[in-house]
Amino acid sequence: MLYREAGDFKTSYREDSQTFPLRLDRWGYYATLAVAFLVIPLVINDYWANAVLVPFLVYSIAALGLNILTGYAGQVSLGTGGFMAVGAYATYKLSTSFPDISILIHILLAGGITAVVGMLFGLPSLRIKGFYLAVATLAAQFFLVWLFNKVPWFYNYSASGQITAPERTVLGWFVTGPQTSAPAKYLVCLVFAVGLAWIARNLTRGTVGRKWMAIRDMDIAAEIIGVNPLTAKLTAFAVSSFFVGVAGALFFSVYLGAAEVGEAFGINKSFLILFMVIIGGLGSIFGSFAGAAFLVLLPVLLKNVLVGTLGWPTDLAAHIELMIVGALIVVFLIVEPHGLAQLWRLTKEKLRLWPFPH
Amino acid sequence: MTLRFASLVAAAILAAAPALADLVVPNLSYRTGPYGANGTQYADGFNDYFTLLNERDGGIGGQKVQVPECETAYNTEKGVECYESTKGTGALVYNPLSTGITYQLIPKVSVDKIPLYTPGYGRTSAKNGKVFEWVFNAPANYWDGASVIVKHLLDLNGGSLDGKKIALLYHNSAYGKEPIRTLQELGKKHGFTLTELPVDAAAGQEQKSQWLQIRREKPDYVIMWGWGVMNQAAIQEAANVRYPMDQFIGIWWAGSEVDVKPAGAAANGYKSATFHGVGTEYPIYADLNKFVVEPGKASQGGEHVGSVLYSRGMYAALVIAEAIRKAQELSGTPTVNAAQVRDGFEALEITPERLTELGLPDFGPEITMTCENHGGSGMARIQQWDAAAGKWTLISEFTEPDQEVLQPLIDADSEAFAKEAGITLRC
Amino acid sequence: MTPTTSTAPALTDPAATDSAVQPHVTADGRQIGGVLMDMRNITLRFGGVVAIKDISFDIREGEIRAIIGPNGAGKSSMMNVMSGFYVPQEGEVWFRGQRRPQMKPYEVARLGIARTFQNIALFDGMSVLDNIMTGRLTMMKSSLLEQALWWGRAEREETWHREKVEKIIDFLEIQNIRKTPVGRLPYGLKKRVELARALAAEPKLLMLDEPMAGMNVEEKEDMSRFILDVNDEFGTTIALIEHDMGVVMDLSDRVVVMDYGRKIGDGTPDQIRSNQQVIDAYLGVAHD
Amino acid sequence: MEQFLYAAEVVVNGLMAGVMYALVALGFVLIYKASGVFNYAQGVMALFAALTLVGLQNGQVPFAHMINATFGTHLDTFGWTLPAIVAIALTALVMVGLAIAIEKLVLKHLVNQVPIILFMATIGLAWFLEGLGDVMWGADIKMLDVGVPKGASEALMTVTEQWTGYGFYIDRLDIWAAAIAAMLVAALMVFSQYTKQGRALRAVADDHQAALSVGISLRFIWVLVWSIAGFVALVAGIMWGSKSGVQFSLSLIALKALPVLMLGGFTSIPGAIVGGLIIGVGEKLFEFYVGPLVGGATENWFAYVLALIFLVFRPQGLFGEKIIERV
Repeated sequence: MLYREAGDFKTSYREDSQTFPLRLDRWGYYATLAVAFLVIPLVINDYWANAVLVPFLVYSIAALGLNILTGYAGQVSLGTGGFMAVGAYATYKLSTSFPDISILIHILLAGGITAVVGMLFGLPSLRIKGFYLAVATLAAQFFLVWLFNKVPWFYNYSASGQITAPERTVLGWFVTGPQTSAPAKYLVCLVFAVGLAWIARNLTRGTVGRKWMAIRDMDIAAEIIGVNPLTAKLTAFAVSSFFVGVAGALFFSVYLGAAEVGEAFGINKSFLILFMVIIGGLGSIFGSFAGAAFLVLLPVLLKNVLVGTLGWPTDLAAHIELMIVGALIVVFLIVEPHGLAQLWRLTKEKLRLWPFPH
Repeated sequence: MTLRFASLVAAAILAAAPALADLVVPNLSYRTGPYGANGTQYADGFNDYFTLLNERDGGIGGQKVQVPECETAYNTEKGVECYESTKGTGALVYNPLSTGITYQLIPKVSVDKIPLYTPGYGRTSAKNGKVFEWVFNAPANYWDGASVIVKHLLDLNGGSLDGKKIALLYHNSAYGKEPIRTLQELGKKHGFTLTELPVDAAAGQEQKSQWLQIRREKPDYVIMWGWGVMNQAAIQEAANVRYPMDQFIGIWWAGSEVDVKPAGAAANGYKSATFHGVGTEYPIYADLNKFVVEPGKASQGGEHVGSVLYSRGMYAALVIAEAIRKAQELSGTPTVNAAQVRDGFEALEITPERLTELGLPDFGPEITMTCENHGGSGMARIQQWDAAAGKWTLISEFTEPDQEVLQPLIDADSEAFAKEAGITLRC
Repeated sequence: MTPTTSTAPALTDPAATDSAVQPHVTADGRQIGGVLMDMRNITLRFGGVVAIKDISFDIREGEIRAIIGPNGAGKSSMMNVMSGFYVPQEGEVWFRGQRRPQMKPYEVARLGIARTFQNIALFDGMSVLDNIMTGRLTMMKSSLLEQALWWGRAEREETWHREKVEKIIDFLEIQNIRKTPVGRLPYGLKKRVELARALAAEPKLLMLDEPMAGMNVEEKEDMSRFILDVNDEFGTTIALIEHDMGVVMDLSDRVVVMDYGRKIGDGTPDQIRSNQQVIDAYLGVAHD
Repeated sequence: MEQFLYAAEVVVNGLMAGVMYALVALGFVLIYKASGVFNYAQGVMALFAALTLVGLQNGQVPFAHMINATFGTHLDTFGWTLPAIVAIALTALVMVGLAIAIEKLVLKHLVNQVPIILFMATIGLAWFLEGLGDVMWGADIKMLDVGVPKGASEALMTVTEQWTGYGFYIDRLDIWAAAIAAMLVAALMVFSQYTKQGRALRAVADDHQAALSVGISLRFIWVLVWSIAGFVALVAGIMWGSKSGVQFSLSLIALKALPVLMLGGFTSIPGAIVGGLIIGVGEKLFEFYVGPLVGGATENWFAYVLALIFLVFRPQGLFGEKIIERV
């Protein structure tokens, strides 16, 4: 019995509602954090940072954001790419207009701006539901991308419309721009990811989380027991967009360093993040991370196996990779529609019984 | 179990690194995605030239060249992944064939000290070597292209475009927006008016509104800055609305066989700029056939040999190879590193004689790069599609762009960048 | 009967003093007070279909009031009007001595009206505990920022309301399923959880829409006991819709009988039993 | 007068574009109506069908590139070409095969899942098919020619020139597309009215449970409806492919169909047609008159915003009935 809850008694409601009620889980969590903060920064190199860990963390934040909206509040959105663009362009404008203020504050402000934009595009959710809403959020996606492409003010009138992140430091360390070291990039994203995950956890275990889930599970009943659907849906859009905006800001300023709106924040981004959320598990914070890890790592892994190990031509490998990812998504949905988070939960339940299955 | 999986993942990811070779020139190609059809031909030409050098000459200066290919699908994130996964292998120079990825890599290469070679694409103002130490874009850039096209139109109109209407049909992206400012400036100088018609990148095949507008306003010329399906659709629509093909001119990325063939005979007479020759009538193809195609070593079976984009990929490889050669010469060692290759680029000179020696007489313009000038002469020429023969014919000599207009623009743009990024000018 | 011209909602209810049933104490010692809710001349139409036609009745503080009638009589529609989900075309709803203006359902909930649903409307994705906690949402005051940081009021509130909810859990004897997702529960327990959620709101008026539909005899007995206990211990006023005449007659103090959208009877269970119109309606239905 | 004629020309061309959108939207509606699946793969199915058609027509060896890469062979084509009609028939068969495979491998295992899961499964399917199409037939741009004429219609231009003094431009391909779309809809009507399978289809669309209880096999219906959608995809693929070649971008036409679906409703065939026409005309007019003022390239988002505004005021869509909510 490696994993158990027997003997792990709770003597107050406060203890009972904490994030990891089981001692073993808690330890695992602290150990993971310790490795993430203390060990990885010492061993990370450019490749791991830029190709694996930083995108993983940034996508995790975006997936967390979308999971709040879709997984907790039940509003399907395909506008994530557009909202990430808002975060990215807001950071760009803020950091080039006010270079003396810390970039971290700009990133948070960019999240705030995205939250406002998200609420605006969330308004139709009061009238439009289900797939109609999903398609309606595409209006946000396409319109925002068009706007950032078209209005030169957003890209400081540069010839091509590309935005490039200026170099900024935090406590003397470069966190954006080409001089940024791998550990610095990683740590900035990690701090945001952990902090936002903690906030997401707090929100979803408390009052507003219950309102969201009530709206998700049965909106009419929720309204009758006293949930104002307007504020519930709009807070979901706002909080979700805040997360997505921060993700977009980090995506642009820390991860890529330069971006072009149609390319970096197109419709494919929206689908990708929705996939992360669904494969990871709707309504699960762990799932957001798991889904992001899966979809960031899998293509890299497949590519390296197919091209690096099997020596296939790159185009064939890319096509096969697409087929495998597509097929795996279908298989996943068939095997466990509730995502990786549920799979993990079931594994733990089995472990709890192990080695006595009955 | 999780641990074992993690180590497996780690092992597989690390397996990406190829064995250390003496000269590594990664090919960040794209053979999939929306522009895969274009990227494939370019990548083939790029690969084949290095294969030829390896097979025929035993490499460059006796050192074999390795060309690890990495698929970017024209996607910036994958481009970054490719860059990061190959840069540790001793990569000497990058040529990603994507303006978006180029913008991504410009800051990175200056820190990692690896040259970036972007012939005919990328950031135009990178021509200014005072600011962009690590980026080279000879022989020509977008603004050169725009200017050469306008010069061609001037030639056709006896030296004056006064009162003419020119429409710019462009890919609504960083790439497509590049020439706007230049064309506006040229418009001021030569008195033509410019109508801008953006075409959305994601829905390039639907251009009805743009062509109805062209049909109604009847511009004297239409210049196209397109890529991928947008080109085919535009040429098709032009044929549909009977826009005279010889008044329709594309930049070099809108001037390959794949762009004109779908429209069939109707595409006859369509023009485009180019900065290199086309077709298999150059002496080099004898060697290429003998050493690469016939032994079955051609990239992807060699089905695109001699096409426009193949030629362009080959030309890019040629310039890189010459830069490496120059670097070997300067440093006195055959095993050059990336910084030495940069020096090689900066001292590079490709004379017409040298081109003839390489089996490509009159294939490209003369290239001379210096510390200040990373963009060469900017000379380009015009080619025209002959639908009956199914090939492009060169209809003008290499023409010098209007540097009087371009240079101030380049200086302004690059200096703005230098200020924003805190770069002190060199040279 | 013409609809009353709209008066200021803050007027006191003139009908409160005029009634056959004065405040009194019942035989089993419960306190029945003044009028809590007064439905006046309610008419509700869907397109051309009249669901409720000119119905009036009142509910007094502390009593158990039943609305019965055959299928399609308009009982559920009436409850939807009471909870503000449907807006009647004509008529007025008075609550606690004030005319209730047209309100959104969630505003009605904040007045202290809670309900259960005929086809259980629990939140299937949430645990039993969370479901019941949703009953207290209207009382939660902490701001979004406090909740995000789990700081200040957010945490105190959570613990305080949790204690309240645990009492209800104990009261309804569902301690052992606290953390179970509602979706996995059997029907009877779901009904009980729904009752718990409504009770958690500490409502002035608790409305139960067919609380015993689909239950076996044993479950029905349990539910009846809970309803009586709620009324007895918390003094909650209860309005319930029921199909099963027998249960209703035992439980309620007064009964409204509806048929085809009209009121055909109103009075104590004994009065209803002897009401010829009611007997006809039910017999008619029985032969249908 | 001239202005009016220009506007008329834009409207007519918008209608024609609308037909092309409707053609894609139709496939979505069919599947959604019969099985409640929002099939994102519809666009990729059109691409796949067109690729297969060209491949068969030109006698390409399927998977040639993969086989060559693995075994070092030099396969390319079989050396024959097929007449268009035969190739179309064979492609239709392939699409039926695809429908059967999808039912067997995917849908069967996802019965009773919530809509979003089914939706995501179709996106997975879209990725798979996109990869499969490329691996099977290669990723280069292919010319599709089954004899559909293209280019401006001379006759129309002359006639309108005589009448109004301004020669209208309409692409002959668009006229054909409109005619074929009309025939397709007519054929679907006849099928659903007068055949046993068609009636079963309508029964399922009306009431799932009731249809099942009278012994209609859901699995059969799914195969049937996916086959029909595959055929619609083939038609859409032919029309769009004739226009600008067969290549990756063809799959993106799905994005053009989504606002049509919003407007017309996911379950209404007339909705798809009328919605397509409204979107086509709306976006062309907007791009033509407002586009130049705001910098152009508005078509992408305008369709969505139009549909969104419409839905906010009429959530039930064009042909839907007012929704009465119940508890």
